[in-house]
Amino acid sequence: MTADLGVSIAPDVLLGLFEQMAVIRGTEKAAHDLFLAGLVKGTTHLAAGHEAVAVGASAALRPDDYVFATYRGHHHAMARGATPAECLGELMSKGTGLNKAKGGSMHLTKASASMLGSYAIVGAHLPIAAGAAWSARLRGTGQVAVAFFGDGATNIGAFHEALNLAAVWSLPVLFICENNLYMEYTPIGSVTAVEHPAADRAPAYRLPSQVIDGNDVVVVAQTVGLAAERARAGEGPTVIEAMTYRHFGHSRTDPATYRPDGELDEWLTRDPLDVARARLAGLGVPAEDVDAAARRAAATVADAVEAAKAAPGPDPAEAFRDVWQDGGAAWRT
Amino acid sequence: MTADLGVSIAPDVLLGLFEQMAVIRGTEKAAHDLFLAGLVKGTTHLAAGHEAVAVGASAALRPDDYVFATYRGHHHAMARGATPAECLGELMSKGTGLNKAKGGSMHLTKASASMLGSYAIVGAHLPIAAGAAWSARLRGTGQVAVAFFGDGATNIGAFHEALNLAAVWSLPVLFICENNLYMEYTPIGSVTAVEHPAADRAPAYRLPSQVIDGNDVVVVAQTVGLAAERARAGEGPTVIEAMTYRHFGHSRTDPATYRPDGELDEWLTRDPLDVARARLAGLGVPAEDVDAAARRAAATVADAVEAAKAAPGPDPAEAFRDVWQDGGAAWRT
Amino acid sequence: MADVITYREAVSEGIAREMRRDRSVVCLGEDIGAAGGVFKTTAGLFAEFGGERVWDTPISEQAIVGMAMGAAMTGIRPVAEIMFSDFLACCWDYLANEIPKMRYMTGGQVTVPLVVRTANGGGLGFGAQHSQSVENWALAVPGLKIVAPSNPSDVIGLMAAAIRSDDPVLFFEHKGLMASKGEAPPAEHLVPLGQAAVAREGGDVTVVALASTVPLALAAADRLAADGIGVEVIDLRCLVPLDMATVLASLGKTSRLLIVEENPYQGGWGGTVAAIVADEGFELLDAPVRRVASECVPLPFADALEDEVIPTTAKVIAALRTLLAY
Amino acid sequence: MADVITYREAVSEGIAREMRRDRSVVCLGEDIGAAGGVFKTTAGLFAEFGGERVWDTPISEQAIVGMAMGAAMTGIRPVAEIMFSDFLACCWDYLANEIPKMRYMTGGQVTVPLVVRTANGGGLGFGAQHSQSVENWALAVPGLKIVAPSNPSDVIGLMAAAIRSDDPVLFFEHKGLMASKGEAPPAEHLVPLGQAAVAREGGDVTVVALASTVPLALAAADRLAADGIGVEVIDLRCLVPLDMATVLASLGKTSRLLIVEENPYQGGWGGTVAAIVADEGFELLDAPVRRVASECVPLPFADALEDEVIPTTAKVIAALRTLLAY
Ligand SMILES: Cc1ncc(C[n+]2csc(CCOP(=O)(O)OP(=O)(O)O)c2C)c(N)n1
Ligand SMILES: Cc1ncc(C[n+]2csc(CCOP(=O)(O)OP(=O)(O)O)c2C)c(N)n1
Ligand SMILES: [Mg+2]
Ligand SMILES: [Mg+2]
Repeated sequence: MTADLGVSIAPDVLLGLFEQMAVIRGTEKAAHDLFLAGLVKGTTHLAAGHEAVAVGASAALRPDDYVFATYRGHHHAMARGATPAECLGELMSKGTGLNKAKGGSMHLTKASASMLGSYAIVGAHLPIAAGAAWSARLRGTGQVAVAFFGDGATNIGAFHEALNLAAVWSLPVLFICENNLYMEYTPIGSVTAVEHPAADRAPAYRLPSQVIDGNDVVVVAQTVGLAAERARAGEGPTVIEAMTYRHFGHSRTDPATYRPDGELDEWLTRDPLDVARARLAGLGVPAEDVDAAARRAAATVADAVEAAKAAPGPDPAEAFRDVWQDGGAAWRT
Repeated sequence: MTADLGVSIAPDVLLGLFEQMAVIRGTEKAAHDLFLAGLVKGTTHLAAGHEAVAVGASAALRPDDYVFATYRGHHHAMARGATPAECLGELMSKGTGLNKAKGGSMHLTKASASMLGSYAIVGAHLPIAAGAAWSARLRGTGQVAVAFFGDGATNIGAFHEALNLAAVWSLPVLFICENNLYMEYTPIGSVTAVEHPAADRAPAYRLPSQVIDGNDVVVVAQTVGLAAERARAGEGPTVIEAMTYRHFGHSRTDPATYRPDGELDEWLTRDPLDVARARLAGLGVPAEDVDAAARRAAATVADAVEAAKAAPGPDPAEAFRDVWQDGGAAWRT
Repeated sequence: MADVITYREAVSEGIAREMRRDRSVVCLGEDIGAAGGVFKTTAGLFAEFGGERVWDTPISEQAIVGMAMGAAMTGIRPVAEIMFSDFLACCWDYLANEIPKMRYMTGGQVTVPLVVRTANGGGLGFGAQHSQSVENWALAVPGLKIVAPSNPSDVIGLMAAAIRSDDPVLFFEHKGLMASKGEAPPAEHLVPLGQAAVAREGGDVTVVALASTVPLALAAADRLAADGIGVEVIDLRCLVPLDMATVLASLGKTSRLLIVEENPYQGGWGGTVAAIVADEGFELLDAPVRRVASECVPLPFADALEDEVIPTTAKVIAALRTLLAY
Repeated sequence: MADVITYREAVSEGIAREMRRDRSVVCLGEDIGAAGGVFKTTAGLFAEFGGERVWDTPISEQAIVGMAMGAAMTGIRPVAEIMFSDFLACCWDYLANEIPKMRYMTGGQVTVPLVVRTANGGGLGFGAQHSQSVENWALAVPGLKIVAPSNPSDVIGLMAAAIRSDDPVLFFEHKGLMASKGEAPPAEHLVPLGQAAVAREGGDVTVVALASTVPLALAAADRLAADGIGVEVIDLRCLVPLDMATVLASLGKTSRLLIVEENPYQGGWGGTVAAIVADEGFELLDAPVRRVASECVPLPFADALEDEVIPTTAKVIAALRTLLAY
């Protein structure tokens, strides 16, 4: 893994990133509790443990850069500006939900912040992200598109097609793998012959790649920043494989018994929040400032939970809106 | 490219391979002429120029090894034992056709010779071939499966999924790319960032690979023989990229004007039949023996053309046979 | 085995019975091994049959179904799982272009005896990409047999028929029915493909249903029975072969037809059934042919919205009352 | 431009007109550039608009349609070519799960204004994997507009409407019609999506047709006109939006309906049309609803066999005579 890349991040900026991560962590815990309380239906895939990837990457991007995430995408939505209340509202099937309660946990989208969706079919968004990058190039906007995806997505056909075409057309797109060692209940190592399922495939497309510590928000921000610069300069895509770990099971029904004893504990010693705390201490930020940020984050989440609980359910007529651009759903005369 | 691998081929065996290639070449030329005469309908993709890949590989396989080819598959069908008359019958929509005139040029299949089909959707047969290899392993038969495919197939998702799974399960399957530099009318180099679209991807699956002279039947036979041995020994798949060239356009409607001047001529100097002739001469086989083989081949083809012309059309009832295993096509009561 | 089992348990039981009978039956899919599958429909198989008969795959739907096809062509009877039926779209080439055409295109040289099983349908709040009823995609493709059982006994009986079939079968397991219970059928229970069941007899109106809509139809029939109305409920069980003889026979008795299907109205299987009835059953009809289907929108996430979109017992009852009042 | 153009030429002319109007219209696909496409339906575009507007792709159907989607979400109006419609199966996830659901799932945040064009249909001896009529796959998926023109003028007018549409459109170009000729429409010719055409008026029987079956229906109508029978031929032009108003209005006049479709009977669009008629048009009908569709088999290669399977003018005439004799 790459260590510090020598791009410095100011202490107050880092403190902000810490707070963002704390908000995400708190929201994920809240979602978990609301699930157990029966207030969140369907399924959710919590990103607790993955916060540094989303927050670090977002910090390195322009506000108009496009982000595409997976069904495990709460962290990306929030890192790009979706509020915890909007996200929890969506999960709780409220009319105030980010997607008007029509998408759910797996499809969080905040188009106004260039967060162009969470995709529930593994790997499908990689070509879509490449398309957004192609569009940016056609329009000459200097935007970059970023696709976040899991280690398991590296074995599906769309991955291959997207990386090849993005490479050949030298598109401004970053492929960022959140390698958390598992697909649903099966370790990635048992279904992939190379050690790094994303990074070790990059040479097949003549793409550069890096394996990084995905729990260190600074390392993520630095790496993504440099790759985005490359992309904007017309030098094409980069594959980044960020090593990380999910604290919960795959989805709400998964107790994650397939993990070897001690593995979670070991990763918890490298919790992205703790890594950031240590970095802040190293930069001389007083512990009380960090605690204050953590308290602000907790308050934000608590407010969001109350707001989402208090919000009304969706208007039933919403079921028949927005199939088409005219706002309706008519398919025949 | 690899040169001679030191596995020797006896002169009489090589003369047999030469004759097989000559039969294929003659049949392809006949198919071309019959097309121009309006006796072959639909479309055909001629393999003239690719003969050494099919014939060399087949020579190195067991009769019960499985072969899977593409829509450009006449050479593979014939190399595995389909007769020119059966093939031309199929192309000419005759009841005697290899597939009873229900498949056509793009689907030649001779299951009794373990030639399990020609597939018209690019890349689709790679997972199918891997499945046959998996089956061989499950049944403990020691069979190997071989998928032949074009350079253009290396950018489709099924390629990626097949190579990964075959590698992880260490299946007895060979992936043999016939790299003829072009897809339909577009050079492979313009849509692939690596030089060798098949071989340069093998490391992404931790698979061994070789780039070989696909116009030299001896090199092909030697390479495939060693890879098949490896596969049978449980050591898994090999990727072989055989460089070759098609003498005709992509399909019957293609005049191939996109080729740079002189390219075809240059490749014609390495015509697989001439390369084999030179090898035979080197082994001391008299030119008249080679000429005799060529004449036998020409006679075989001429007879096949006559037989196919004379054969009856398909029984109209055949349209309603063999959707299901009971021989029928009933889908409702 | 218990006298009563769930639909979910019936799936693994049905597969296990065939795996015991026939060593050539082999399973593959994502997380189906020690984990027992995301829906626990393969629970126990790995423990009983081991890793050479139950294979965990990467997330590679094309490889899963493509490999199943190659294995089926060469002496194995694969049972491939595609986790959610929506993901059939990721390997549609195999189901639309390769598997169903192989036997025909080769003039009968090659058969493809495989089963692709998948969790189908909505009602669980999984959103638009994990809730579809996609039997209709398959119905448009000649060469596939299509099975969609409504109860545990049929799951086992149809699974036996599907795995023994020399033709390719798509087997739709409905997510909304997984927890439902029913009688455990005896050993060797086999339900032939293409025979509809008359799930309830009645003389006033015929309801044709499939999988999840069978319990809806039965509940509606119960309600109308209180008003003295006899509703005959036909459980199609299969879309191909399609048992129109049973439907037309029932219509001969009732002269009124309601079709209840979970998929959207546009392009739904109810159209094929209605078209046959409007042709061959035209003289039997005393009233318009009606369909209760899902609305023609993607499935929304919120359950309140999902209820607006998919068939419910209330919608079936309302449609029946209108039809009977005609 | 010539007064008469072929259907094939109309495709590239239709695209070119929109590319001239709107710089955000960009084409991508296999061999569509300098080569002008396998069917020559993009001939001239590369020469006129250059490589930044007309892009040759690798053989990567998922990347083609997936990238078109991403571009459409961000300010481009892509026109993606999938060479043969059968290959839509290779990127079906995008057409079934992603593109049609995006706007709805995001609560209206994102639109996907793209066109996926493809060569559809049989009759040319291309065999089972290059000859299908696959509009029905799309019909089962709410959220896609479906266009299938029958003549050059409609190709241009509907192409304009499709490219200008803010909703995703699947545009089926029929291989069997490529060489057919028709009047070249004036500049700015636009045919709104969802309006069927009455291709021929008649008072005795209504024939509903689409794309390749329109000329079959017209030929049959000609033949029956000689016997004094008036056949009204409706060219649907689109499957979504589906213009049932025109169909039901015609039926009000004729009371008899024949549907002619090239796809297999099972799961075909004719079932949806027939079901609506058997419901809403029930009282208009004086005779059973009939369909002439392809047989439920894969398409065979030999032309003699293909003729057994797909609709022909003779089959349409025979069906009309039976229906009129009812
Ligand atoms: C095409 C497809 N196949 C299967 C699934 C079911 N599925 C959802 S998440 C998942 C595991 C994905 O693992 P990974 O990519 O590593 O992401 P992670 O969940 O670890 O973040 C699977 C198999 C799916 N959604 N899409
Ligand atoms: C999935 C798919 N996309 C496109 C096509 C159309 N097509 C047929 S052959 C061909 C070119 C294939 O090139 P290559 O793999 O190099 O094989 P070659 O024809 O050179 O032998 C294309 C694009 C197809 N048959 N299948
Ligand atoms: Mg993972
Ligand atoms: Mg090639």
